[in-house]
Amino acid sequence: MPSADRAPNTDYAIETRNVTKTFKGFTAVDDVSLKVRHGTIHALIGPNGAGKSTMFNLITKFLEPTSGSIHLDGRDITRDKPAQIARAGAVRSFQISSVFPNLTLLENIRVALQRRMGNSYHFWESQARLDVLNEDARRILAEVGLDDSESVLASELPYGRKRLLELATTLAMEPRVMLLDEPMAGMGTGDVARVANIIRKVSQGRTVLMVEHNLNVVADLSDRITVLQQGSVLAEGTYEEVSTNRQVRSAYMGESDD
Amino acid sequence: MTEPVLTVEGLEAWYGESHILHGVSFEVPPGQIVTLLGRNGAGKTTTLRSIMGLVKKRKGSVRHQGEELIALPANRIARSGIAYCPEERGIFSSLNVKENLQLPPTIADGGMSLDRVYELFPILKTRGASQGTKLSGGEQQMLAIARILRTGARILLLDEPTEGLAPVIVQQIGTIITRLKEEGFTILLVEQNFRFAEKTGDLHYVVEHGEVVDRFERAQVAGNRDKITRYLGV
Amino acid sequence: MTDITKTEDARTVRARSRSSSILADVRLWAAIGFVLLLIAPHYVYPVFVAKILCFALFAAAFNLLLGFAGLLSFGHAAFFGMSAYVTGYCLQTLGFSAELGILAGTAAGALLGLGMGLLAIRRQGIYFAMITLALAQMVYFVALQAPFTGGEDGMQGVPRNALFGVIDMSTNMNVYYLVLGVFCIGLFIIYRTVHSPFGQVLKSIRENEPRAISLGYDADHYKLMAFVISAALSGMAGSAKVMVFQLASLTDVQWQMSGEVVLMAVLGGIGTMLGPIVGATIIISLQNELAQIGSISTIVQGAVFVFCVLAFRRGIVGEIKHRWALWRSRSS
Amino acid sequence: QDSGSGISDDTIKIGLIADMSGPYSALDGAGSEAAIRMAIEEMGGEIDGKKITLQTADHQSKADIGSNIARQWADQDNIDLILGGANSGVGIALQEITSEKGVAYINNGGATNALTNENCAPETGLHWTYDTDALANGTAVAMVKEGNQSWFFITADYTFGHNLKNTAANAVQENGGEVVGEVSAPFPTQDFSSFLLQAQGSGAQVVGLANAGTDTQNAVKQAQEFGLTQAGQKLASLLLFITDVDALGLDAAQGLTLTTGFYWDQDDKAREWSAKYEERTGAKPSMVQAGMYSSALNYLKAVKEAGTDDAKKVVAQLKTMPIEDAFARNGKVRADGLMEHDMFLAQVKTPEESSGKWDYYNIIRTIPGADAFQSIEDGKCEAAKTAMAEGGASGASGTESTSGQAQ
Amino acid sequence: MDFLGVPFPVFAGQLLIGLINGAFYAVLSLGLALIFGLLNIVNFAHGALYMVGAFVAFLLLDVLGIGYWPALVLSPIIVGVFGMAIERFLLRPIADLDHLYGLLLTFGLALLIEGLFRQVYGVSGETYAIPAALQGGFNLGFMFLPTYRAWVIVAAVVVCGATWFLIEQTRLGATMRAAVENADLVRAFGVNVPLLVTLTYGLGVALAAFAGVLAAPIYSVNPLMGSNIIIVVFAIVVIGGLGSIKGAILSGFLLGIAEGVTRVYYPEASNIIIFVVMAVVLIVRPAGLFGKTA
Ligand SMILES: Nc1ncnc2c1ncn2[C@@H]1O[C@H](COP(=O)(O)OP(=O)(O)OP(=O)(O)O)[C@@H](O)[C@H]1O
Ligand SMILES: Nc1ncnc2c1ncn2[C@@H]1O[C@H](COP(=O)(O)OP(=O)(O)OP(=O)(O)O)[C@@H](O)[C@H]1O
Ligand SMILES: [Mg+2]
Ligand SMILES: [Mg+2]
Repeated sequence: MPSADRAPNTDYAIETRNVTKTFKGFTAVDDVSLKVRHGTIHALIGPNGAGKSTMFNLITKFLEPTSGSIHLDGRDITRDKPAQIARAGAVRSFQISSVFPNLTLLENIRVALQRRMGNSYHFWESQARLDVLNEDARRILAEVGLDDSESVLASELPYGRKRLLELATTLAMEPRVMLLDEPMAGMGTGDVARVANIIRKVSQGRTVLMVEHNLNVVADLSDRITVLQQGSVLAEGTYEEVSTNRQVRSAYMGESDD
Repeated sequence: MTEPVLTVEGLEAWYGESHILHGVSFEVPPGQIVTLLGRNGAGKTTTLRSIMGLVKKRKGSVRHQGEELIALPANRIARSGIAYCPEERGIFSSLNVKENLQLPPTIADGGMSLDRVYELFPILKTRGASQGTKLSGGEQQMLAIARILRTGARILLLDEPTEGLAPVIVQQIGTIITRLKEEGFTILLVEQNFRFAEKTGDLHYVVEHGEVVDRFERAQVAGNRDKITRYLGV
Repeated sequence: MTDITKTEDARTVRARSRSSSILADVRLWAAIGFVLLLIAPHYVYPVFVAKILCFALFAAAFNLLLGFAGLLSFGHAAFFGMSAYVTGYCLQTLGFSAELGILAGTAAGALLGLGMGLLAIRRQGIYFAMITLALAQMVYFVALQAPFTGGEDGMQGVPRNALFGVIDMSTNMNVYYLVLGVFCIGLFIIYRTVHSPFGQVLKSIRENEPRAISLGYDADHYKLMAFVISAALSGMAGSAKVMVFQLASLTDVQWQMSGEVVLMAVLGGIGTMLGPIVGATIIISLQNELAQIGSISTIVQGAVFVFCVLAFRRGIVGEIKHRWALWRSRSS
Repeated sequence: QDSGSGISDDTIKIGLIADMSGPYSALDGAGSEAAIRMAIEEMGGEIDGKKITLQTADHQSKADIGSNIARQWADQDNIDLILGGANSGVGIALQEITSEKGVAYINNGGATNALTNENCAPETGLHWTYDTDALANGTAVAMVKEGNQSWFFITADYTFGHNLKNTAANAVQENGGEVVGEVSAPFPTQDFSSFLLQAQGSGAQVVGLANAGTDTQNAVKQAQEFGLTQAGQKLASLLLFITDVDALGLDAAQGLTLTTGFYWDQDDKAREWSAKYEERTGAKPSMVQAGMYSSALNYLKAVKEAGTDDAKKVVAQLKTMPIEDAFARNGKVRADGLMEHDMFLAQVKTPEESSGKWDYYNIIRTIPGADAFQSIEDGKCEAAKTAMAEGGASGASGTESTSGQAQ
Repeated sequence: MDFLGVPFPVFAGQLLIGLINGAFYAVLSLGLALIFGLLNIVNFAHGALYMVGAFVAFLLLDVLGIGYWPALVLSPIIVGVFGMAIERFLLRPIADLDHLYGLLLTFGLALLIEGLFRQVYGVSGETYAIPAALQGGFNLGFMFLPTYRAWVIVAAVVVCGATWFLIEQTRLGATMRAAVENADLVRAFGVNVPLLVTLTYGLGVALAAFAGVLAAPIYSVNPLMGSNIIIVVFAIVVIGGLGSIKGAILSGFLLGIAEGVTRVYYPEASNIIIFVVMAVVLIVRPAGLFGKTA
């Protein structure tokens, strides 16, 4: 992909303009304008049912907005298809761990790397052509600490490591924008810290938008936070700003401790 | 101590060829909230599923008020008075909220009426006609808990009811569980969130590599905080 | 739920990836097989072996789709049969030389595959199977009524035109070697496809489609392409069959034929290179034997189907591979 | 292959490729085998000390299976005569192979007239029992002559059906009748009510069914249900076997008009042989099974006469012999390979008329072979036409080698 | 009076005939949809079991002298029990595998059953008379309607309606639908799901047999009668939306009518029309007319 293509042409990596999504009369997302600056980690939080996952699906085009528009680097992607978004550099992870179970870790990463080679439709070439990717793939595995098990099948990994692998695959896409849906869900404390570290590390030079319930992680990682409630933006700002917001406290965090 | 309502002894379980539980043993006294703690993959969910008869290959002993359950099929186990709320919630997308609520058959007297359920979870009443899986994660969790309250089962197995929930909802769920206990339910709770478990549980078991490795009563928790963190941390 | 296409379990895969000599093995086996096939017609009735080769290619093409793209098509007879008609027409009416006739048939298979694929690829799993079945049935009715197919009588007495216009094809031997050539080319294309960058993406789509999409692959395009390749090669098999038997008939487009090819692949082993060939050999030999006894044929086929699904899902080759891998991983 | 005289391998090998399990199995199948064995036994099991053997196979109604068997028998077993092919596709395929391999072939039960027209192979391939021409012609001509002028055709929409219909429609028109309507029913069709309604609406005197097998059965049954015949219309089936009538039952089939090549009760000779056949098999012979007997018997006689089992010589010999036996009346093998013989116009009895199982037909009249079958001149067998032009009207002598392979 | 170039009476008659054929389609596709719904199996053996239904009616009469009316109840029961045995001993062991195996297994079963009947009864077909009470017909003015055909519509509508009510409007139906999604969990609520599955398969199969008995007096009772119709019914189920009960019933009737109309205007295409409709539906609404968009 030519690098000229990568030059941002607005301040925002992701921008939604007055996006609304209705499901059979039920408005899940209501006129949300979300702006995510280049190179920041942006968190989307809010009570259950606030519309976070829906927003996420809208941005990654797994859902079509009822109205409003969505922009990636200033380009209107409202009518694009999911695979196009991915090729444009915005890659998502799934709330439920999503790997290629019967491929080895190395192969998992290679699938992501392979697209760059532009020979994915070449059924007449030998797959040995893909061996040049091995080095890159190993480097990426090492980045998330999975380099010790490159020829293990993904299905044999424990849960936490599967999430790491998924993250690694996402990284292999060299995304400029990473969209992470509850990356810490279902992880033990140890894994949480580890993934948090990795996210911080890989966010250098990238834009990250994540949905997360673990407030410690959110506090620790994010530059900016948007709080959704009942489909609308309730508050936006840094962790300090948001966490002291009375409305947010009552709607989301609860009044008592924490 | 009173006679336990549920006794698990030497429970072993397999998924296909992989041996997951290597002899889990613990007891659940009546009217208490007992938690199973442990890291990811320790075998907590598998323990609950084995008790319910949902794991095909299993052995050992599970006794409910003296009745041996290990050889029974899941439906018979449920009929003996145990209800299970799975980790992934298991809301049916082909049924609306109300149908989801009414799905489990009554297995004993004394189940909650619909009105009582709605009182406990008002949101379910307002979304009664919408498709079950269209609810948000938290709403679904409430629906899943509410669903098993109607059956009349007195032992509830709850698998990570707080996973993926906003703090404010977690608090609500905590309140609900405590209330259920007060009404005389016996609850076996699987939790990752130790802070939550600590607040609600009366008795804690720690599961590691498919075995119960430790046991703490409510009073012992404060004194063993470091040890417990080590069990649950890295 | 286990996926039908993932009959190899983890251990098999691991053991295989461990043995790096596998490539050498493939070449060795291919060479041995090729030599055997070269001398076979001198010992076995050549038309019979040629028939097996045609169906083996057909089954292998079908298996490309089921075993490596995870799509069960129940309408592959449409490609096999339609191509047979097209080749027959080209040879008989247009006077094409043998290789052009086969090419025309292959192209027809590809084209029909594109048409059917565009419709069918929108759905997955069982839906896909049923849609391909129904679309193939449509093709059947067209073949039944279209004037050029000869309807119920079939297209008869198709001449075995010379290869490149010069090499005589009138003897069974020569035709056999032509079919052997076609078979080898077809099988090589399949092997190449499976072990290509394209094949790698296909595999990942089979494993986890949403994830593959999120990595930027238009899953449907890849599946469609696999479908077209499989259809083209099935067509090629049908064309070769016309050269051997000099006739194309409704049998070739009937849904029972679609079922037969599924049976061959399942019996031999889905997702293996060799399986469909073994399966085709067994089924064709069986039919040959049973031809003397008659109506038992469907009963036996039905029973084999039921038995395979119940007790022998890996198929013959799959089972051998599995045992071998187990044995190796145990002994290592 | 040595084409000298004498018996190859010192055996006369007959092969039967029959429909053992498919749609024609009742009228062909095991019964055909039994009929051929009767012919062999009649010859004493041998000819001049050379044994006669019979081997059988099931073509499963698939042309490629049939031709594969024929090929293998010709290439490996040195077969001398192949019988069978009750399925047009299989029949043509067998004729193609046998003429290429120089094996004698006699088709019984294949309806298509292509066997003695565009696909003819008169030096080796004969068509014995009946063909579409004889059936459709016979019925149509006879019925028009009886004053049934207006016709409506329900045609099975494939080559066979259209052939049948065209022949019948031509016959109707040539004899002063009129075709007031027709409909092409897809093949196969289970429900004919739509088409029957259209036939009913047309007001035609005769509804001609240009189809076969299960289609015919369903159409007849449903015509009864919709009261077609009660309302005065007549039903004519252009291809109907006695086994179809047996399956339908006389209740549904009564009054149907049809043409048949043989009826077990047609005369003493037929009755006598059929009784023997019934002893063996438990059923009366169909016209195909009787044809099998007849063709095998005459072939063997010709072998004996010619002193060789060389296909072309035997066929040439057959062409010089009158064919007259339990099956055939006034039969002769024509230059194009067709065995021309008398056909019979029959009407299905009412249940009251019938005395029991198999007593199904009233023979209304005999149709002389020359009227029933299409003439060589009108046909499309070029080889036969040239042979006739060269060798005179008496038929090809087999010495000329303008072979059927020229096609 | 003409209607679109065809005399109106003819047109009306054809519509009615179409509706009657649609009745068969509806009952058959309903059974398929039911089985698919709960077992996620495309029951390839459905056509064969339809045929067995007709044969059982024939045998009841031929061997035991039991007539049409008892057969209408007995045959579905007998075949239903046979179906339950199939489910219990053949389908259950593979229930946890990919559903394509179910398709393959039932395909093999279809071959097996059909082959056995061919072996024993040949393919020339058997006759079954229309019961005395339903012989004759009415003159509707535009056509002669045999009483038996009228009965077919009534019987089909009643059976379809009752089945629809059972599945969509009762607790039992809700439980079935839930079991489709997550059988384990429904079991864990105390429902005997395996029994439910067996019964459902039995019910679906019984519906096929019922259609078979309905068909026996008007079509030739023939081992091949099932394989001819089954693929058409598959297409109908796809059009209706796999697994949708309402879809199966309505599209059964609708396509019967569509076929009937085609027989007036372009009879040669009437065998293909349903597949053409299927192709169009797939382009416009991939999930089928009544299917949920995935
Ligand atoms: N269906 C399955 N097939 C094979 N292995 C499984 C399956 N489900 C769980 N496992 C394995 O069993 C082990 C125990 O899993 P289990 O779900 O009981 O853990 P857990 O303690 O509940 O963890 P978590 O906190 O993540 O829910 C894990 O190693 C897991 O990978
Ligand atoms: N496909 C759908 N059809 C109808 N309603 C839907 C659909 N998807 C989501 N909703 C509704 O939209 C609202 C927002 O759902 P969403 O999943 O976005 O919430 P969320 O913020 O991600 O919650 P959680 O944190 O619990 O996952 C919920 O009330 C949900 O019921
Ligand atoms: Mg969410
Ligand atoms: Mg768990």
